[in-house]
Amino acid sequence: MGSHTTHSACETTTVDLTNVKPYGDTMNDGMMQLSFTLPVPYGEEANEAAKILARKMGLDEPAVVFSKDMVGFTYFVLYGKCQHTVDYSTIKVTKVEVDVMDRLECEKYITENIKRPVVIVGACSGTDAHTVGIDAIMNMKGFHEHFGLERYHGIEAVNMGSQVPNEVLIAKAIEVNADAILVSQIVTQKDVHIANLTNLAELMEAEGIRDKVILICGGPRISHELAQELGYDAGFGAHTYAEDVASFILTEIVKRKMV
Amino acid sequence: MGSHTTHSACETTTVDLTNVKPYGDTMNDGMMQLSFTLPVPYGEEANEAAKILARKMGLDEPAVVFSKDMVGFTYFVLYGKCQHTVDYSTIKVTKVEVDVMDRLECEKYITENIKRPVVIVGACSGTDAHTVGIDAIMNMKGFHEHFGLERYHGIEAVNMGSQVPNEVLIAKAIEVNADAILVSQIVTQKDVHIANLTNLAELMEAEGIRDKVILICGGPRISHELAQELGYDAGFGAHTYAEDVASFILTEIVKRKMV
Amino acid sequence: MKSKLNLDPKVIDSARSCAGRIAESMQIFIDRHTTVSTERTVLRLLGVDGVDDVDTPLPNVVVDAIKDGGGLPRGAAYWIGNAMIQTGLDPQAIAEKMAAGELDIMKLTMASKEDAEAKILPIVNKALEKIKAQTAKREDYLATIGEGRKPYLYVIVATGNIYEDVVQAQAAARQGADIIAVIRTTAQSLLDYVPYGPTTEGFGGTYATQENFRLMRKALDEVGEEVGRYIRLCNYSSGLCMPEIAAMGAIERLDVMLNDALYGILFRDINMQRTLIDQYFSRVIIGYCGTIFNSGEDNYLTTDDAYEAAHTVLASQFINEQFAVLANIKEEQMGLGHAFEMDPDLENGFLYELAQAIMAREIFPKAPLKYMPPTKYMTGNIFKGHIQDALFNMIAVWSGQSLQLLGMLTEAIHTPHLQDRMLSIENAKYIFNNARAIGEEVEYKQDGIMQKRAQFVLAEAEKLLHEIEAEGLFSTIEKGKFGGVKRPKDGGKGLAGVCVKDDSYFNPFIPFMLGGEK
Amino acid sequence: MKSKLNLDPKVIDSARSCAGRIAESMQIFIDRHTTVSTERTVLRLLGVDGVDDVDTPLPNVVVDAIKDGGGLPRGAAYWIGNAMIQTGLDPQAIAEKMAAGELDIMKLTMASKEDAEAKILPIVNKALEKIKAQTAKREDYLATIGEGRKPYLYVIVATGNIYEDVVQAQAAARQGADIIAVIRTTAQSLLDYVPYGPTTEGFGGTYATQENFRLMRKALDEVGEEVGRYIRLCNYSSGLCMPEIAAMGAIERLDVMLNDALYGILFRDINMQRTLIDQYFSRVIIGYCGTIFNSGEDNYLTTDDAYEAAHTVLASQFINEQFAVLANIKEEQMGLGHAFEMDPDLENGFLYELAQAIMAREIFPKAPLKYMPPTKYMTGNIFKGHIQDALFNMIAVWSGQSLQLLGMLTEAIHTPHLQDRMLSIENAKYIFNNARAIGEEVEYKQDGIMQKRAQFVLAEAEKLLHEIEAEGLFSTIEKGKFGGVKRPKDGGKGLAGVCVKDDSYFNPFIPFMLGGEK
Ligand code: B12
Ligand code: B12
Ligand SMILES: Cc1ncc(COP(=O)(O)O)c(C=O)c1O
Ligand SMILES: Cc1ncc(COP(=O)(O)O)c(C=O)c1O
Repeated sequence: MGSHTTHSACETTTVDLTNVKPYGDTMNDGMMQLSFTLPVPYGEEANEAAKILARKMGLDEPAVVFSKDMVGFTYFVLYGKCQHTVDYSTIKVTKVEVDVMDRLECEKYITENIKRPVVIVGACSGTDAHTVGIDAIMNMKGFHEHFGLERYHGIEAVNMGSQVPNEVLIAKAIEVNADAILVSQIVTQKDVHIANLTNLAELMEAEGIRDKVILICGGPRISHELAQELGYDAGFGAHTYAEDVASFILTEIVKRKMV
Repeated sequence: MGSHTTHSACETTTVDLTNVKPYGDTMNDGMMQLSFTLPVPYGEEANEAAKILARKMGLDEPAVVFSKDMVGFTYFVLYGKCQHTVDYSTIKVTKVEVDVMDRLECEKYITENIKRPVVIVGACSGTDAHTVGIDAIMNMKGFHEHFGLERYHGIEAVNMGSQVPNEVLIAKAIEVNADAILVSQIVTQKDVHIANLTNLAELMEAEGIRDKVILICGGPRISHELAQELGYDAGFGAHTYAEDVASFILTEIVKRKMV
Repeated sequence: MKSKLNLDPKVIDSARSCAGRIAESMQIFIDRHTTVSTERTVLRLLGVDGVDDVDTPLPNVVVDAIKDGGGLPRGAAYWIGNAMIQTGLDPQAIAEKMAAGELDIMKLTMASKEDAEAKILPIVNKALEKIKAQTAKREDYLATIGEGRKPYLYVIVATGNIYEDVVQAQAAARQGADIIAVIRTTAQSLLDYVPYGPTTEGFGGTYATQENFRLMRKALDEVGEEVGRYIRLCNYSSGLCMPEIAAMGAIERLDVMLNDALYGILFRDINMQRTLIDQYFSRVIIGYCGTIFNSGEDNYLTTDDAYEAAHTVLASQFINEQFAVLANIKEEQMGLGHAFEMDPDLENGFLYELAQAIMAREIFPKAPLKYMPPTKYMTGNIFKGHIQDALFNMIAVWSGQSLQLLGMLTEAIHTPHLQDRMLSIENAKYIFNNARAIGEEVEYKQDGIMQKRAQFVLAEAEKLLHEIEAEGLFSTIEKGKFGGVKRPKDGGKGLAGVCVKDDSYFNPFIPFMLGGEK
Repeated sequence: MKSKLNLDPKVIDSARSCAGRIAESMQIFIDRHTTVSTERTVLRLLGVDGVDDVDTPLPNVVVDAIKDGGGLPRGAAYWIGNAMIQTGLDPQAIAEKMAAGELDIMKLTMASKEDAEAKILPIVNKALEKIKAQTAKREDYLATIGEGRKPYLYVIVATGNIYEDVVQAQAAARQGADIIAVIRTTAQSLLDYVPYGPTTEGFGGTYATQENFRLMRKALDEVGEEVGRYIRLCNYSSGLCMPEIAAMGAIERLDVMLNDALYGILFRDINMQRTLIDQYFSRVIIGYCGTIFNSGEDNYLTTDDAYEAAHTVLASQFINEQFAVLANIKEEQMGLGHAFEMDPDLENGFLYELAQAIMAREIFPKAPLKYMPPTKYMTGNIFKGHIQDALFNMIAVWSGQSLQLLGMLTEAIHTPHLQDRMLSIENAKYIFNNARAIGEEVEYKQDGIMQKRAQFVLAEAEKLLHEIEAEGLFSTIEKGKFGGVKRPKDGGKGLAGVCVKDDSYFNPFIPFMLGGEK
């Protein structure tokens, strides 16, 4: 700056939603943080390898801000400026399309539109023993002050618990004439959940009950998109409450004329 | 597995240094952690945008494991499997090529090969006020139990401190007939250090003393490569000690016949 | 030493003796029964190993045959002893012949119980020598290369591939880990046999096999010598093969074993009779070979609330202690479990947790308490997670925990990556060192939040124990008092493997291992 | 209240009165001098603002002319008062005419000091009214929308562009920040003028200009109403324009000001005479308008060792307190600085730091202490950094700090990104809430590590203060006792702007602002 020059007042740039880049402290600076390990010995060459990798990923000015010797491996924290952009304006996400009703609204909806008890069978199937999620949806107590399905007048909720073989789950659904099956999958290592969910859907086809039951899966790594790919009617992820599931089931029942 | 089948004993894959990928818990799984902010509103679409971006960067199976509403912005933690590879075996890094001598060896080297006092002028130049780094190199006390240049018999170390204008630094170097100039640059925001280091090198050219002085820069974001690009004889980054710099200067003096 | 939390020793004593009576009454039931797994364990200790041509482990082949032949109430030891007398073969050869369909030990002439017992005695002694040699080797290591400072840094490996696990375990040891636990593959606990050989394909964990134990033990001994610190190995003596794995662990020198019938009942839906009987023999082995066992109370807090259900953890610790006493386990081997699972949004949650951790330390002064990290409230926010783990580490060093299962910032995402483990070790080391003496330095306000919290939890635990004593342990579990999970006495997996002993039943190892008659 | 650290009140009193004498003797020097910046401040308060056609601020134009005309010893107020009498113009019009080269106020007929003083009195009053209105507005906000709970969450924005800063500041407030500090661009402290207008191009910070203050104040009032919490604004009354910025801050309702002559001397190589004189007027303004000042002792620990040099921080706090007392600043406005800069590898470093933080709290019970985060030992390892910040937050809530400058996990890398700030706020909120009452709950072992540490630091500080009293403050600084940095009395930047007042010098604001004669 000259002796006493001040600066021109140009406002901040506004976001262009067709070309979105990461934001560090200035629009479109592209700033990103990465951390990872490479199976190479610690040293300058390792840092260089990390930077080359970052450049291949489209990061400008990659900076290894930390690296640590892990004996034969090197760990890196790296910052760089992402040059890719995303057109946010055209993104469409497949979501469960339903107007969520609260518990009382659900109950009213059953009385007015279904007029019979709705039966829902749920389990954590396969080898999965994580019941907290399915309990949160099904049991009286619910989760975060949202009561579970058991509490809903007009809903009969049968929670079979953990590690339920798919065959047993289906048998129970047939036995109680279930409107919907809820299956929870928490463990996703080596895609066990995919194998198990696919198996369940296939067994239901084989039993000839796939069309008669609303089939729903859930868990922290489940998305509606994935569920649909696997042939499920809906999938619910983290932060789901009983009313989300109930609303979907009840409106489906009416839509499909299962009343 | 069949009723009692156990598994075949195939050992872990070993690393292929021509095709290195990040390592999470299995060779070549490509696993990487990213965090960044996009200037888009929080929601499913934002998560999708983050995943699209990750795919463009070459990450397979991107998973948004956390996202947070920052009002108009969304923050993400994302994991994905990097598909790029690096040929580690061919990486060459430009490093300061010198056999580092410890203080006593340096002193001996001066007595034996230079036979006169070596004069080194240093400063944190431009607007930079971070003296801890240059003090660590130059002052008596040094750093992490490595004495600074002031302590070396045979070296005259002149530390001019912080915020020294380049002109003043050069004038001092001329005045004391310096063998080497050490300039420290810590602040790198908006590349101020590049501008300042370039300016110093140009001023030295203009003064006609560039060839007569070993010109060295240093700081946590300085690499030897960058230094060379800017016309410096060497650049030193984090974890530098006085002996690294001294060894380089002394061998250069002999190499260039400045004795 | 005076209680810093002003805990009433009378309440502690009352709780402890009540737990003692609960355990004793259960022991009466246990002593009357045996299980397929218990008998397979006897076989394993007698040296029976390997698989048949459809990969069924030989201990299963033999015990299944005994069971099918109606001989289980008499115990495998009798049948093997008898077969040795009648065939002149050793136990392994007998098992192999049985697997090949060349021998039916149920059809042989039957010697007396005393003769059978005498016949196998030398083999029993050999087995005990082998185990003692391993225990001596551990002690030798500890005396020569030494060990890490407490709280021990305890991390898991869980790649599913034992060879990959070895790489990660050694890396972790180099980074500072003191204990490596090889997590088991999903659902191994429900298998009523122990797989054989080295394995490379588990889900979320690696099969517990004797060969895997051996491979890992060797790798840890190597790296332990390299880093100058004995590295402990941990696995799970838990599930339907509880005592078998204890035996394998004794033979391969495992140092720490997760071992808790209640865990299997509540979280794996294993039948309570089966697993309580199995637990007894497993603990006798554990006690004998100097392994530390870890109980699973921490798990209650994943299904129940850490603030509300704190007293159930303490009550269970008392019971686990008394079960261990009956199995002749020293207090120094009692890795009673608890966990840092308070809701991070709870105001003063840190103080409640701290009070509880110090309380556990004061009540079980010599026990190598196992402290589990935050898991339930961990999210994909790895940065927040890393500081939840930091507070956990702070409480650990403060309250003098012994086995610190390190929290991973990626707990809610995946089993640990190499770098996750490194960061968690760094976290613990930093905080342990930086706040080393804090526990000695501070005192707690008379009748403050912390003192009151600890006193309250203790009082509630004592109350619960008296309820259990009145009600019986089986029925308490049926009512869902632990972890909020209800399990029926005759439900769950593995009940078919339980049977009542007959009069001439004998287990040749238990008396020796207890160091006297039993 | 009894000292939990068993600090001796006699030692505290002795240190405090010694610091009082040091400050008083310096005040004698200060009262005899004025500076160009002090005089420009008078002009600014009289309403002179704007720039000439080469962007020189009008206060500089006027003061330069007075200085060139040899009139500085009499003070700008006289010359403006006189010019008003002689020209009938108001101060701004006078300045504009001077800038246009149409008026030379040094060449006018000279009225008496009394007449000049009387002439400007109405303008002085108007200025004071304006400031009082802002102070009232702050109080009104606090009474209506309220404020965050202490420790206040204090974060910085530093994009270089005021408009971008506004975006980030509002985002931070929504995430929970209570105080926003706009970091200044590199080296603004060395400018002997204050830039004008809104600015968009700073390095590592944004220019402090009155327009930037106004823009940010407005943005924070808006977001404060949105989130229902008054959001405080902080900037730097520091460097060569110390009092000018204090005046700008008073006019634009800044709530917190970094203000410490010693910082400028040691870390910006500003001449010590110049900045001590400037500091006085700046503190008078700060005291008057209800702003909290932050002193810069924390910085010593970036160049000196936190363990070794802890007593220099305390000694400097005592001196800063006494300088503030002389400027009529209430204890409630004394944001004395200290910092969490212990080497993270130091065994029991957490205990030493905790002891020191509690010590500061006990010695300055009502002061809104400013606690600075780890910076020196932060590295590119953001995960480790985040837990260093967590321990810092733990000590803050424990010791009852007031202004918590949040540590950023990226401290060693860049000025904060949006997400860094969010994570650091999350960190602080989690720990403050989770350990809220810890300070009340715990007590410290008699003669333990902590008590001894605090007593030692206090004793050393008292000793140092007595040395300074004997030696004089100037010469102490020359010897490098603070931050290990030596500065000569006649060296550094800005000495040319200092002059001795003549007998008819007057500063019309100081007496009013002190609320009495001075
Ligand atoms: C608690 C817990 C356990 C408890 C489970 C107790 C129980 N009865 O549930 C115990 C201790 C027994 C346990 C054991 C194991 N666990 Co576990 N466990 C967890 C933990 C800490 C919390 C899970 C939880 O309760 N979340 C809270 C609930 C409310 O959230 P949620 O499940 O996401 O449910 C919500 C939604 O997803 C949705 N939802 C869920 N299901 C469904 C179904 C339907 C139909 C719908 C509509 C919605 C829905 O709604 C719920 C409410 O909003 C996680 C780590 C973590 N922090 O996430 C690891 C974790 C899930 N466990 C893990 C593993 C590997 C295991 C083991 C296999 C380890 C081992 N080898 O020993 C064992 C064995 C268990 C097995 N075979 O399944 C891994 C899984 C890794 C992966 N992605 O594959 C995790 C992530 C930990 C880790 N980092 O390693 N675990
Ligand atoms: C201490 C410190 C200060 C002190 C400096 C005191 C002093 N007299 O040095 C004070 C408080 C005054 C300060 C002020 C500011 N600071 Co400052 N400060 C730091 C801090 C915390 C530590 C730096 C340090 O001392 N490191 C220790 C030394 C030993 O390491 P080093 O410098 O890397 O030196 C080693 C090597 O790099 C090498 N080396 C260095 N120089 C040379 C030279 C040669 C020739 C050779 C051979 C080797 C060499 O050898 C050294 C020994 O191994 C860093 C954050 C951090 N943790 O890194 C921020 C940091 C450097 N500061 C920063 C900023 C922005 C500022 C300010 C501009 C903020 C502001 N707007 O007010 C001001 C103004 C200062 C200015 N204009 O320069 C930023 C820089 C961001 C960037 N990358 O541009 C940082 C990273 C903090 C941040 N995240 O914002 N700061
Ligand atoms: C006592 C006990 N056994 C076993 C396990 C592991 O479970 P599994 O091997 O059944 O998956 C745990 C888990 O924490 C445990 O606490
Ligand atoms: C008192 C004081 N003034 C000013 C600053 C900022 O420095 P500058 O504006 O000189 O860059 C600091 C930094 O911490 C400080 O403590």
